[in-house]
Amino acid sequence: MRRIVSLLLLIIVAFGISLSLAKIPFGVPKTKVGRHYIDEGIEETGAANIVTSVVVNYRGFDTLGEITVLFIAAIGLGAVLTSSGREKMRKTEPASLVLYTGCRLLFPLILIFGIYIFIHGHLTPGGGFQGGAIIASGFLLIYLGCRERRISRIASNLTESLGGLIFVVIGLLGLVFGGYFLLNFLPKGTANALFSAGIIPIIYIAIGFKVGSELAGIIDNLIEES
Amino acid sequence: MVNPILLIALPLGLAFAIPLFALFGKAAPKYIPPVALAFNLVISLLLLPKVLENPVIVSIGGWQPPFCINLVAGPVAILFSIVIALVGFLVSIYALDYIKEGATEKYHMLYLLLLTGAIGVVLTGDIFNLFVFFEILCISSYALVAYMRDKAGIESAVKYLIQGAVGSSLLLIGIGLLYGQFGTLNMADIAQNIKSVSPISVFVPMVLIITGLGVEAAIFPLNAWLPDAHSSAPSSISAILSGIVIEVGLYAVVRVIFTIFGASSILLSLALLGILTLLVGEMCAFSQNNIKRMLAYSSIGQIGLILFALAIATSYGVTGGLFQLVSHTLSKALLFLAAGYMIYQTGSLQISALEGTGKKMPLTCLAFTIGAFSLIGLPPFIGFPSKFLIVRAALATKETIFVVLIGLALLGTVIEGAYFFRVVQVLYFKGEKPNPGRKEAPIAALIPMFIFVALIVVVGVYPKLVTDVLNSAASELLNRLDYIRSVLG
Amino acid sequence: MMSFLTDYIYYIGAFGLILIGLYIILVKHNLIKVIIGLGILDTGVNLFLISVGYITKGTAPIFSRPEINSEHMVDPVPQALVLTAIVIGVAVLALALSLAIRLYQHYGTLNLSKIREQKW
Amino acid sequence: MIFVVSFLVVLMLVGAVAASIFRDLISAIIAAALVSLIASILFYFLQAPDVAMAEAAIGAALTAAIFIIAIRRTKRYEE
Amino acid sequence: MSLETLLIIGFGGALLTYLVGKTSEKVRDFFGVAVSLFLVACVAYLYGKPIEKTFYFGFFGLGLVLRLNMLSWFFAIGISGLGALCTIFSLSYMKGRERTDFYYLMMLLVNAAMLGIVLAGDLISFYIFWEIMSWSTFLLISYNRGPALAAGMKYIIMSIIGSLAMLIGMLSLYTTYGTLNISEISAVIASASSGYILFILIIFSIAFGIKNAVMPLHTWLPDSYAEAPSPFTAVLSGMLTRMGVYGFLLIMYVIVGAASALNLGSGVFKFNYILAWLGAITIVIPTFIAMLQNDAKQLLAWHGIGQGGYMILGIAFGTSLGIAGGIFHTLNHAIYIVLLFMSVSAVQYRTKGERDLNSLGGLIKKMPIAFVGGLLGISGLIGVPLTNGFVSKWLIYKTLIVEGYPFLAFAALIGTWGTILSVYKFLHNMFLGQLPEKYKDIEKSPLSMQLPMIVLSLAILVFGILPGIPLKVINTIGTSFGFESLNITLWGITSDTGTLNTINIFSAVLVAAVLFWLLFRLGAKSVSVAQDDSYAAGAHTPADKYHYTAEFYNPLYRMIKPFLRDVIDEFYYWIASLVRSLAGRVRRIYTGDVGYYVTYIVLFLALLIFIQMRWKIW
Repeated sequence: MRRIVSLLLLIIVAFGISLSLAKIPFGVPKTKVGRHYIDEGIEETGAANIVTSVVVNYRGFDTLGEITVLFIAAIGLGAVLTSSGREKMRKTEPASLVLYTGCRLLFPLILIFGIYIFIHGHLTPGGGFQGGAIIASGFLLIYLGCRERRISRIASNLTESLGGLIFVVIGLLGLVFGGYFLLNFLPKGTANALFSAGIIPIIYIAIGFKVGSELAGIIDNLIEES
Repeated sequence: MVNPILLIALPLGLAFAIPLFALFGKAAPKYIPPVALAFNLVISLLLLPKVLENPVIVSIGGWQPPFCINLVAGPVAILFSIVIALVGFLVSIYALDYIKEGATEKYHMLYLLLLTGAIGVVLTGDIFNLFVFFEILCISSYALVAYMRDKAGIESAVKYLIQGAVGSSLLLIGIGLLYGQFGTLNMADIAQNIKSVSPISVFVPMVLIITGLGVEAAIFPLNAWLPDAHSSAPSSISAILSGIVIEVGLYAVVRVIFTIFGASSILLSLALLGILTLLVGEMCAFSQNNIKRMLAYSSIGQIGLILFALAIATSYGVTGGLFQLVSHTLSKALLFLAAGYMIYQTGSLQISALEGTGKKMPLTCLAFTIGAFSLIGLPPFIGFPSKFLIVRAALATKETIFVVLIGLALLGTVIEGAYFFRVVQVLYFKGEKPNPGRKEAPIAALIPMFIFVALIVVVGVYPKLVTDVLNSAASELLNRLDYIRSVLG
Repeated sequence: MMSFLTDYIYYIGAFGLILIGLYIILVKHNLIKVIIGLGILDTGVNLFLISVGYITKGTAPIFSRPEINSEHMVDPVPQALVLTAIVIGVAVLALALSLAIRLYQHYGTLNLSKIREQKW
Repeated sequence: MIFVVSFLVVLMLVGAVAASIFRDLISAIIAAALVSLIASILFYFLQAPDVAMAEAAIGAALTAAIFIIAIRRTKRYEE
Repeated sequence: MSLETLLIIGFGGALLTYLVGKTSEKVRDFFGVAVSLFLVACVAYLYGKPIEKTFYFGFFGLGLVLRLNMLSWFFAIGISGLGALCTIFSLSYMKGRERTDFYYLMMLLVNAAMLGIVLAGDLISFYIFWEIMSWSTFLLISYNRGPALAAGMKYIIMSIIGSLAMLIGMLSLYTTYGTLNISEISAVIASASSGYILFILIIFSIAFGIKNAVMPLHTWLPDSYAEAPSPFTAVLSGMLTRMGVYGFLLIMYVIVGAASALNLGSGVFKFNYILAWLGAITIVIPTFIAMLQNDAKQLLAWHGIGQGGYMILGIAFGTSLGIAGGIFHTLNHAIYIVLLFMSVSAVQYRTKGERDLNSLGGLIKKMPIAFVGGLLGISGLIGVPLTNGFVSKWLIYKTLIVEGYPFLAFAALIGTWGTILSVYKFLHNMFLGQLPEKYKDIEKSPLSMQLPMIVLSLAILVFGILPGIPLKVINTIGTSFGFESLNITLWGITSDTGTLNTINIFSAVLVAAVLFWLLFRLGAKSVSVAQDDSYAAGAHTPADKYHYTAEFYNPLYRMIKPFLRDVIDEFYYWIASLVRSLAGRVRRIYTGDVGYYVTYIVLFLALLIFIQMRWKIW
């Protein structure tokens, strides 16, 4: 019964959406702001990766909100899972030697790879989120391999809040210097150079650390708590 | 020159900084939200006179709209941010003493971020940015509903999260469809070109967006999360959920319908929806024994009334709707705060358990009674002028359908009166003479309650204090062309 | 046929995912299943957004070499939006899973049709 | 090319359906991870390398991981 | 001495009394009485000074107007006077009860609000004071715990319905004429279509009819009267209920105006004619229901409804005699019903709250003042010559006969018979007959109770013998409505259709009294038998088994009881239960299963899309 009703409803919804989709042909350029970003992006922001310039500068405010969302999720998860008997470590049988050494070897490489990803966010594909996610997956590996290791809560909390603070403070500095929040007030430099694009790499590095520590903290909470 | 961006940036920065403050002392974090919100209140009040002349447009990153995200600090936005900052400030003072167990620093962070999200929603002029701030609002409220980690809280949070996530996905689909058709995300820019496209292909994204936002706004079929979440969250959070979150959701719905789509022809169905919501809410509240659930259902009823008033879409109607919104925010927040300590003292959520509370905690009960009277719409409290404006607007349309609908709405008011007066009787007169053991709420809770009471009475006696702000807000909501012009120049 | 595929295959994929996700949320009782449905729904929405921004024979909006011509670059805005949406999605998922763990501790089941203490 | 894409899309939808019908939640999650993996390949075809990376790293890897952790805390089989 | 200071004294005095009560009870009692007496003095001082004053601050730009004319002065003096007497009466009655500060606060608040109602010069402030009166009355009715709660709920629900009806009428006037100032509206409303005027009259009549307990809307009254604390019941019955009469006068003769109010509709379906019939029904049925009551306060309450019918009957007939009768009867009724409630509550006070007529009796020796009060009160209620009730009833009968409505006159007459029967039972079962054993050593009511009763008894006699004093005021009110003036003498009314002269009656009664006195002197002494030297079949019957005031009028009950069920009340209860069950069903929507909730969301979406497909709403 319930299946039939829901199928019926979904069909109606799909039909309506398809009517609206008819106005959105696939593959033809329809955007107007995107065009502007593509044409002016290099000059205006100095970032070779237009997506990065959009994410961090043109729509940097969204990104601020987005890291806030991730922050909220991390806190909320902590608040939900923090049990009264805090810091109780479950007995875990150690992993096999192969896994152990593999993780020990891989972890630094993964860390470096992640950092590379978000440092070059404004030049190549990738950036803070991808790099942060990669770092977090490195921590995940650690949890799988060396089960007694834990990241220190204080350190991860400080990284999170510092990353967020750097973002907000840079934005406010833009407000101070140029009268606009998140204004790109640093010299743009030449495109495709590592030290270019003004505040973009700084923000992306902050985001990278923040996202990495948040995702790692989430995994840590989920593994350790309850 | 104070910049509206500070309304968002500073609370956000302070919220990020709370773990740092926590290093200095365990008690430090709980003083951050009052500070931040008091600051917001001051900034909003400073902005108010300038905004009343013409809205302040803030473009972020130094590019011109529509090529950047821009904030539109119009009368509506500033009105809302004043209300949010005020209520948030008072409730955070209440929470200083009310929130004891659990990870309190996490509570204060989430609380501040929730209010920041609310302010962002009302300030932003970019529809995807609206989505982002909406997510901030929703996710922090999911977490806060589950804060107590008890059975009811977790269950309600799960249900709330599922419905909210579905709603925001629908909202995102709608935004995608809009972007595909107009190639821009700026509300004013979309509103400019909205008439250039055939109705049905714009109607579908509109419906998707209304549904997505309507889940937060607690419009009738979408509001099943509300009673659970409101009744099982900590009372300070119930006050915020019922006083701010659903109002902000309703603001988003109205903004989308009025400004972006200029959909004047669906207003009648919107009014019907509002009355339906009202009647369902009051009916459900009428047959409740759990006091917080009763208050939650009555919030549904009030939201229905506000929606109806806004859907009248005359300047009277929108003014009345906004006034009702403000009065509901104040009264319902007061009611939840008062109920919080009654429950805390009696240790039960049942109304019947409140017998003789009037002797035990007279001040709290006085506050509760005044809130209830104001919500029913009795003079000389703030509920009366708002109800007055709404009835006047409905009668002024001179259309039979609206007169009939307002009759139904007043019927709902009678039901509302029935259950609120029942609670008042239980508080003061039910049962045998109780033992006169005074267990009054702590001072940190009484101060905000009585500030609310003072506001309710003063504005109720002299509504001119707020009417001109409300009038300009209503005119901003009503003529979208001015909005478009002021944003795009 | 060919043209139909080239025109609509991505939309079909995207809305197929969206509808399947909604269907899972609608009919499944198990909370974990419902959360999986949410994830699939998110993926579908993201795919839809990206495919809105696509341009036929387009190139990625990255000036890996300055002399690259920007005529056929795909729209960068949806990609930015989707980056945001992905992160938001994973945040919601993580929170939902933590709630699921607590819920299981309280009720000993994840069957949503059995977890009905908050009602009426 | 287009046939590769169509094949991938079909595979993705099949994965989604499989995720809905598997009783064993672990395999359902594997199916869901497959879905987002294919989605990230499609992102790559759609000239969105950033998104492809993000989807692969976050959507496929991390999400599946936290799902599996959560299932270890709760029940493996859907009743 | 301006009007806003009067109101400020009223409201501020109430609050101050509450605050003072926190420190010492003695001071509070003194202060409360002082405030109420001071209000009487102020109102009396304002006699014959017409004032109209608009406040500087408005309510949404509607100026709040206070105005004083003869009508409002007449009601204001009644309100303040009776309020003061009832406050004095409360002093000893309320001693030692719980939450007395609250009681006095609400008592004075109700008085101040009623003053505000009659002084209001525009409908918005009228409405505001009306609502304040309603909720403070609700709080006072619920004051006695237990059954009082149900009574309070009944009262407040009907009162909310009434005031919402008034709100709609008021705002439709506002949207039509752009003002709520009574004098401005009355200036322009004559041009409106008769249909609109009828709508206005009906929708306001709902509000005022509920307040004045006109027959189909009366059901809140008996319980509230019976359950409220007795001194407040006096206020409730004396003045608060009669705000309805004031409202009827206001809407019919001040706002709409006699000219257009009196010929709406045609033939038997004229508005005021129907209103008169409602009044007649309201006279007859409640009076006979009153006869069945064994609870003293319930009995008086039903009479309160019935007497209200007389007033409506008088007002509905737009002749100068009728108007005068109606208004005068309002005053008289206020006086004697307050007196009656006072004597009942005096008895209640001494007998520890005994209200059951079957277990009282023979208190005449113990509480003479209360007995005199009761006697004068019921003679006023019946309309015995030389009491005030007689004059007003005479005016009303005369109106009916002159206008040629014998049926209505007959109804009124039946009402009087029922009144005689029931109030005789009332007086006899309380004061005459034999004293139950347990009340042997009961002492008489304290001074603070005797004083108001004495004042009111005197008032009854004075207004009965010299009706010209109030009638002069009432006559000016009637002329202000635009009716021709009556020619009032101090002793009564002289008119071509018949003359009322209390002097003749007075002398006749005096002669009769002397003759009866002589007769009794010459006649044989009556022997008084102690209750307990009575024998049944040689066995001594204990006192409690032998109390013949019980089961008064038993055969009559069996005859008319089936006809006198309060059908309307049962109907209202049926509606209430219907709403309750409906609510119980509606909340089943929220089944705790979240799957349903998501289904609702998608359903909403699909429904909107479908509607658009089908009907193209946009």
